[in-house]
Amino acid sequence: MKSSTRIGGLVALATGVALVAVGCSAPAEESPDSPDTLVIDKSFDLVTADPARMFETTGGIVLHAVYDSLLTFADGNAEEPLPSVAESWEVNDDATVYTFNLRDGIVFSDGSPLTSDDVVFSLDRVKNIQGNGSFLMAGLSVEAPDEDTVVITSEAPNTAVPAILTSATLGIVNKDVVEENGGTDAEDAIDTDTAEEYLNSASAGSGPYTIESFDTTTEVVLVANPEYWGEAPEYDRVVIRNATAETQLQDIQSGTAHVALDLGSDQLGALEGNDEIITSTSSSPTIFFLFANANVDVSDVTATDDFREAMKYGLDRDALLELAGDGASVAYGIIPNTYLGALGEDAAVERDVDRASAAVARLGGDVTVSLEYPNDISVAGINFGPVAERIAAQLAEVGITVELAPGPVATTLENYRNGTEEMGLWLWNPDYPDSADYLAFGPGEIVGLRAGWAEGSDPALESVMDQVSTETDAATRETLYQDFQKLENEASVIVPLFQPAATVVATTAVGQVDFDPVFQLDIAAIGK
Amino acid sequence: MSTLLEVDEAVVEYRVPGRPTVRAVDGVSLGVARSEVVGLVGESGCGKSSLGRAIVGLNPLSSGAIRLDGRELRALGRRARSREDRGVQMIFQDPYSSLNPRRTVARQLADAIRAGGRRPTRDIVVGLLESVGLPASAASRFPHQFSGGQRQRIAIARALGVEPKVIVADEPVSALDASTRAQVAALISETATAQGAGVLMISHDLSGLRVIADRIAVMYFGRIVEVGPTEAVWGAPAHPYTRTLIGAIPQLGRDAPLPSAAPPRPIVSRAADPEGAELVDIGGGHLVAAEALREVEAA
Amino acid sequence: MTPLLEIRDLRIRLGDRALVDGVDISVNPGEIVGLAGESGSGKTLTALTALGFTPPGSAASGEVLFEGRNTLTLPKSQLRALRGDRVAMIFQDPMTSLHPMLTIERQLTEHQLAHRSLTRRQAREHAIELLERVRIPDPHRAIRSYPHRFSGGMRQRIAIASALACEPDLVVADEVTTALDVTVQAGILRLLDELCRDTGMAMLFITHDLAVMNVLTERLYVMREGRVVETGATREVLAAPTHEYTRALIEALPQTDTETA
Amino acid sequence: MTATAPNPVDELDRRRRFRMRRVRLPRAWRRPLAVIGLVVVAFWVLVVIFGPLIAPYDPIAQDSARYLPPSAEHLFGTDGVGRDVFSRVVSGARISLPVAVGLVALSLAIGSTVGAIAGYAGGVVDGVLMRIVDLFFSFPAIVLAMAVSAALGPSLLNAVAAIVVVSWPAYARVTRSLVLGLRDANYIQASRLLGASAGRALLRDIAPNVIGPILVVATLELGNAILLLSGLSFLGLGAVPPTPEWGAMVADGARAFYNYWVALFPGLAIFSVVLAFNFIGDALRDALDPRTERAVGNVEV
Amino acid sequence: MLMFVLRRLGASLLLVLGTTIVAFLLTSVLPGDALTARLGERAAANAELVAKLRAELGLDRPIWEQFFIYLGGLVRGDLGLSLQSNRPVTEDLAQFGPASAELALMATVIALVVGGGLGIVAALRNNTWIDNVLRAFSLGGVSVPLFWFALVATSIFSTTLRWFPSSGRLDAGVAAPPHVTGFFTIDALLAGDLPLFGQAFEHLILPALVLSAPMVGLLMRFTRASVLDVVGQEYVRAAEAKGLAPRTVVFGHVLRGALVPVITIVGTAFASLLAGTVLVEQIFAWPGIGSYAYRSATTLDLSAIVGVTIFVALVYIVVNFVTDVLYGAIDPRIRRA
Repeated sequence: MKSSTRIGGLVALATGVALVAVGCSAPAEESPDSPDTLVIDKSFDLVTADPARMFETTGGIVLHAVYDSLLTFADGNAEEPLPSVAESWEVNDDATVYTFNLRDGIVFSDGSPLTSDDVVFSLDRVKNIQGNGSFLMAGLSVEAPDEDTVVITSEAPNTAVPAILTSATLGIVNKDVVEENGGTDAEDAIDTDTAEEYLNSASAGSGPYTIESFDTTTEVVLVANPEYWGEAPEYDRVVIRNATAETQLQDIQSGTAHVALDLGSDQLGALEGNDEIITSTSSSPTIFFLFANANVDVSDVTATDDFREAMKYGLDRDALLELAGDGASVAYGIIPNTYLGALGEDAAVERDVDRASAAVARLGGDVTVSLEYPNDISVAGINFGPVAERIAAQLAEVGITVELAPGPVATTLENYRNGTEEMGLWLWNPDYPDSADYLAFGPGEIVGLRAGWAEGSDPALESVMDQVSTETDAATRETLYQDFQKLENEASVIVPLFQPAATVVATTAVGQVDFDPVFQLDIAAIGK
Repeated sequence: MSTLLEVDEAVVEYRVPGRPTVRAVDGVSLGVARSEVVGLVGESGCGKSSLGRAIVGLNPLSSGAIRLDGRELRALGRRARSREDRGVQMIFQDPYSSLNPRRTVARQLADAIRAGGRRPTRDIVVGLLESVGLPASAASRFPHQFSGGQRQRIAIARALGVEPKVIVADEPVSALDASTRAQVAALISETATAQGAGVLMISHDLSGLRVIADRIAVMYFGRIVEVGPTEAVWGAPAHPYTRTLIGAIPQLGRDAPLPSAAPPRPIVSRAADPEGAELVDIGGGHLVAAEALREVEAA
Repeated sequence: MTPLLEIRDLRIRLGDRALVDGVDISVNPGEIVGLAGESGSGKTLTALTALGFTPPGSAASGEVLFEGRNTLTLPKSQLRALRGDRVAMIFQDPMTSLHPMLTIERQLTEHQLAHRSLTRRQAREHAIELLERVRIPDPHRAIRSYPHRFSGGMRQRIAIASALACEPDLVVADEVTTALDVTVQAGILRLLDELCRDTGMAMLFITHDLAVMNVLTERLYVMREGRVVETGATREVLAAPTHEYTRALIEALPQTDTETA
Repeated sequence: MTATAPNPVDELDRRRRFRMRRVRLPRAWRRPLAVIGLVVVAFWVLVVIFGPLIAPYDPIAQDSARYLPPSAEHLFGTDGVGRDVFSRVVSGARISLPVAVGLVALSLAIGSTVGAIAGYAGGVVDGVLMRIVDLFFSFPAIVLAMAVSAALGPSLLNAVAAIVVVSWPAYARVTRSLVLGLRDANYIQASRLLGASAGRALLRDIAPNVIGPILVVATLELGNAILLLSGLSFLGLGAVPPTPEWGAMVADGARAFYNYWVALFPGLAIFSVVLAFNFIGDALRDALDPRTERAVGNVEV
Repeated sequence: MLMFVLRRLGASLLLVLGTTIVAFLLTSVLPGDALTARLGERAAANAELVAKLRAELGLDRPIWEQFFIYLGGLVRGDLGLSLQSNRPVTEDLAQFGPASAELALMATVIALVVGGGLGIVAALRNNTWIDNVLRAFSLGGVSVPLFWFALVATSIFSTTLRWFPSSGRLDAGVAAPPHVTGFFTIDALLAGDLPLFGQAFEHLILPALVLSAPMVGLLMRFTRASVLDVVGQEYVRAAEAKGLAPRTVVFGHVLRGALVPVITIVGTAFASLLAGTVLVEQIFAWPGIGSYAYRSATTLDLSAIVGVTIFVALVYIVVNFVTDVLYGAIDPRIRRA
């Protein structure tokens, strides 16, 4: 606050703005008591409130409060799935058949009971609508032997199923209501399902809240679900507002908002010493990574081992970490530090300017590459811009000229997904809290392909990937995941940089609010 | 007397979309002979300026023709004006906007000399300046360094520089101070006629024209209602409008009365009364619109 | 007779330039006095001091006594009380001296209402009378109209009506016929002459046109470069000028005679 | 308010002579704001020329700690990646000013050519050209600029192109109205009567007389160009990092505005330059014929 | 008169059509694809799905065909579907348009009062130090980078002094008043909800003040010039010669005469406020057409971009029309026709 006051004085002097004359009534300040309506500021990436179509961060936060899934995570735990709609479950030895027993007495917000029919409908609908989250159901099929039981069968052994099922995309909707409003779980749901409009204006779930209003660009208002089967949430009304990190900082300082989700180290400095604010920092599973395209057709520079070596040893990860703020950590491997098989500090790569320079010299010196990144999004308050600028500065020291090519995500994403970026700076949020999700970074997989890393490029690595995907034993999986990452680091096509700190800022009236490693924010848990 | 400039049934119309067409010049015929000064007099809105501009080609004719030495003149187009057509030049009313503020007097005069087909030399420029009563030192200056009267002299010099056959002077003195008007008007008529050029002097001031014009044409509502030798028109005006015009002029003299205030009667258009609009010779080259004679008969 | 307006040794300086340099002029009640001169002679400036107008940044000395009060030193509020009421003004260009966006009614009544305790209706009726008096056809309709509906001569008549509204003792008429055609000018000159005779108001008539001066005014001042060079009964002065400048001005006029009138 | 009405001919004369006299520039400089503007612009021009000598640090080197407040060592503090803000502001002048000048020159060349042709030719040519100009005028410039920058990828060049596309019509309008006003001027007609062709009249007689007012517009537009350019950079659609462009620097600082120095100083730099150009342009405009005021003003928006 | 209106209307329609074509072509020939951004990481890898979606949105057809399909929709008042908001563009415009209009109108009112008032003062104190100070002030308004000014203003008045809320049109979670005009201040008044009006006004005032800065400058300069122009007119001298009070002269005669050019500039300035709203709305999180335009442009949301363009062109035309009507109301010479 102190420094802000000083800016005020200085700036008023500097600009000579005569606005002071325009007085105004007392500000809309909050009373110190707990507010009736909880206001959360979030930078929106909302598209829809239809769980079957939703697969965005903000949507996840909202729908987690509106729809219950079969299983869930709670209290900052991302390792052991907990019962939710399913009271208990069993799995066969080769992790292909999961049997769930549904909890008794769960009703939807309209009072009708939740049955296994609703579960089958919901999951099949996700699968057949072929939305962004449909891949979660890939290889899975659902059956309901009776009203209280649901059986999910996987084509291949899959230990990640319980984690996958916690996703808000797989939230259970009220079959009757959704069907009444045009919903279907038929095979051709992609063409025939028209329930989205309804689900964007109302809700058909059994979670602690229902949707009062939903606007993808301004705000979402939730009200407590009186029929909720669990413990009632603290706040009867919750408003989630779309705000940039800069606006969030203003809002939290001026008391306009109670919780701000996207503040990064750049903003948090302003809150130091502010005793009306409680910040809670924890590690986020988001991974910022850099890649050098391994496809010779895209670049004959970045596709070389020498370049990768130069990049690997030219980067100063600690200096990059500085930009990610307090509580961030260096990503030693691609798998986040709280997940099974994460690498420890012993896997750290120390910067070695000489070695990197030597590699550049072998390339003939004077190497120029282009680095693309999105410049209109920020995650955890971190913009890609400064990170890219620092990477460029570091690589410049070893003789690599990095030309920055930022762009709105709409344009940069296309190049990224087409695998045509020479170098790219991107991030990865887990689709579901399981290390299996990170196999995407292998050769021939989604992210690997974007880095021009074709299938068969690294047989050793790929054989580890094959093993781990069908392995059911946890200890073995841990070792295999570690091997996977070591080989990844060895190849250095994709270089994990850091996991940012995830900071949730709340006013004292609300109390401390913690980051949820799976859902980012558990709205119903605030104030408890 | 051989007619140098011949205006033959000239009609000038202004068309504005959505408004009725205005016929500013309604079938005017008029001639100017070598070394002759013809005064065209009329009040505001009578069409005298439209006619003047049409003669030099600045307004296109809707019908009729303008001939110079028997050769028809064309209105200004996109292309350069032909050497022959440059034989008519104009002196404008406003001495402030008629000279290019960014060019020296010498260069503007040189343009004129060149336009007349001569090579501009310093002697010719100085000669022109002297002929209009300006010192040779004026050549190197810019227009804004001169008074209104001096600028009008420069404009005259420019017109003379082309060695034109006819000069149309559109109210050349009305923007000047009273004491210089007579001088400048006389300068135009004297220098031009000395070169053998004819002058069409347009003015609202009949008494001013009377001094310098050989013949006077009275224009009213787009038509010439009376034309003839100056003394005939002034001494024995045949058209009622001419009489009103003369009667309205305040006079000097111990027993000068207040000028008569009888408002002039509007006249009908040529289309409505073609016969009345015809000019009839009443002797000695004094022509008057037939309508005037009708009234005399009626009276 | 006490002069209505008496200007004594008026000097107006703008910076180091003397615009008016020791002028004495008097106007008696009911008299039409002419002020002649070329541009820059200071005639307009001199006349305007009767209404208390002096150019911004200029310094005026001497006395301008209107009905015994010095308009050069009079407080602004008293000056305003004079203007439009006891002394009125008519301007050269009727196209610009009437406000194009206000009705004729407003322009004929606003000063009546400011100077007199009249109702709007009374002022309006008076305005209609005035329009009749200056011979505007159909005054009832004209009064609701705007200036652009009228020809230059008609506008000047309206401006004259406006000047007459409060029955002033003196009207300052500044080149009021210069912008008009001769036939229109003749009508205006007759109207002004008639009004002065009927109402007994005095007029200070400014013009550069000595012929106009000759037919209208009784007495004449000829100004040159800020000074009065010649004065006397108009026709006497113009018939037999004593000052060479006056002579030069007359000579510059086209020779006219009265034979044809 | 109390001014006299001088003799009409007098008044006409005085006004005209006065107008002509005022065209001479030195009078404009007598205005205090114009002097301030000139001094500030001269200052920035010096900065552009001697930038590298003035800047104490490499403007793109991340040598220092992040967010150091202003001090003797770092006059304007350091930014979020540890660069010296003072050095960046100084180097920024080398980006913003030349680019803005080039941009305005380009728009001016296109716009005034189109405007001159439309104004002089009149008729159908005028109609068609001015409808096109109208089209661009009613087009939301910023949306177009944003779309172009977004699609082609942000770069200073693309931003400049986008701004040129939306700014040339302003010059076309001004030039047209100026030419239209002059086309019927007596001296142009006199020149035509002397045998000058339309094209020659346009170039020799009209051009020298409209160039002044157009340059005034350009001076004022220079400020606008800098604002638009920095605005696009602020939105991330202009200059590419680590280019020290002022608008982009404000955007950097906006992220952590409590470290006010990061955004305040580049913002002040933009403000001072634009203000200075406007001071000069305004004085020049005053110095010219008051009639151009309206035409000039329209471009302003 | 009727012909005149019809001709104008026809010309306006042509303008809209022209704008549509230009906007459509520009956005279509530019590279980049809104679709990509909309698809999730995994779904984007599903080529079959992508092709299906493209077909659904008609993106696989030739451009002229797309254009005619679009025009067909346009005639029916259908501007297509916005990819970013996932709903009809018309709905988006109906929601965001009034928000921006409210902001722009408020800024215009401020500019008229402040800029017009100061312009009159500057003209009446022509060439004094007051004139110079006011002139500097007006040029300052035109010269200030709005995005920076907005930052500084929020930092002072919201964050530090807490006089004004920092973002949005209403406090979070407060329901908007019943929709009548879409202007929250007016709708709140219509609903008789004074506290809500107060709140809406409080949210409106700071962004409007910031947005008005260039317009204040512009209006001040124009009012000054226009008043100066009129003060030199003979009819003002005539009014003075009638002995009218200075107030009557200034307000009754001078201002009346000075109004037309001022109205012209208000019209053009209002229509061009959009550029300002893009930047100001970004910083004040104002859910208006400016932020919508920015989002549309950066996400290459074709329908939305064209929609915004048409919207702005329409505003431009309407504003022009309103100014024409105002001219007639003020100046009887124009009323003629």
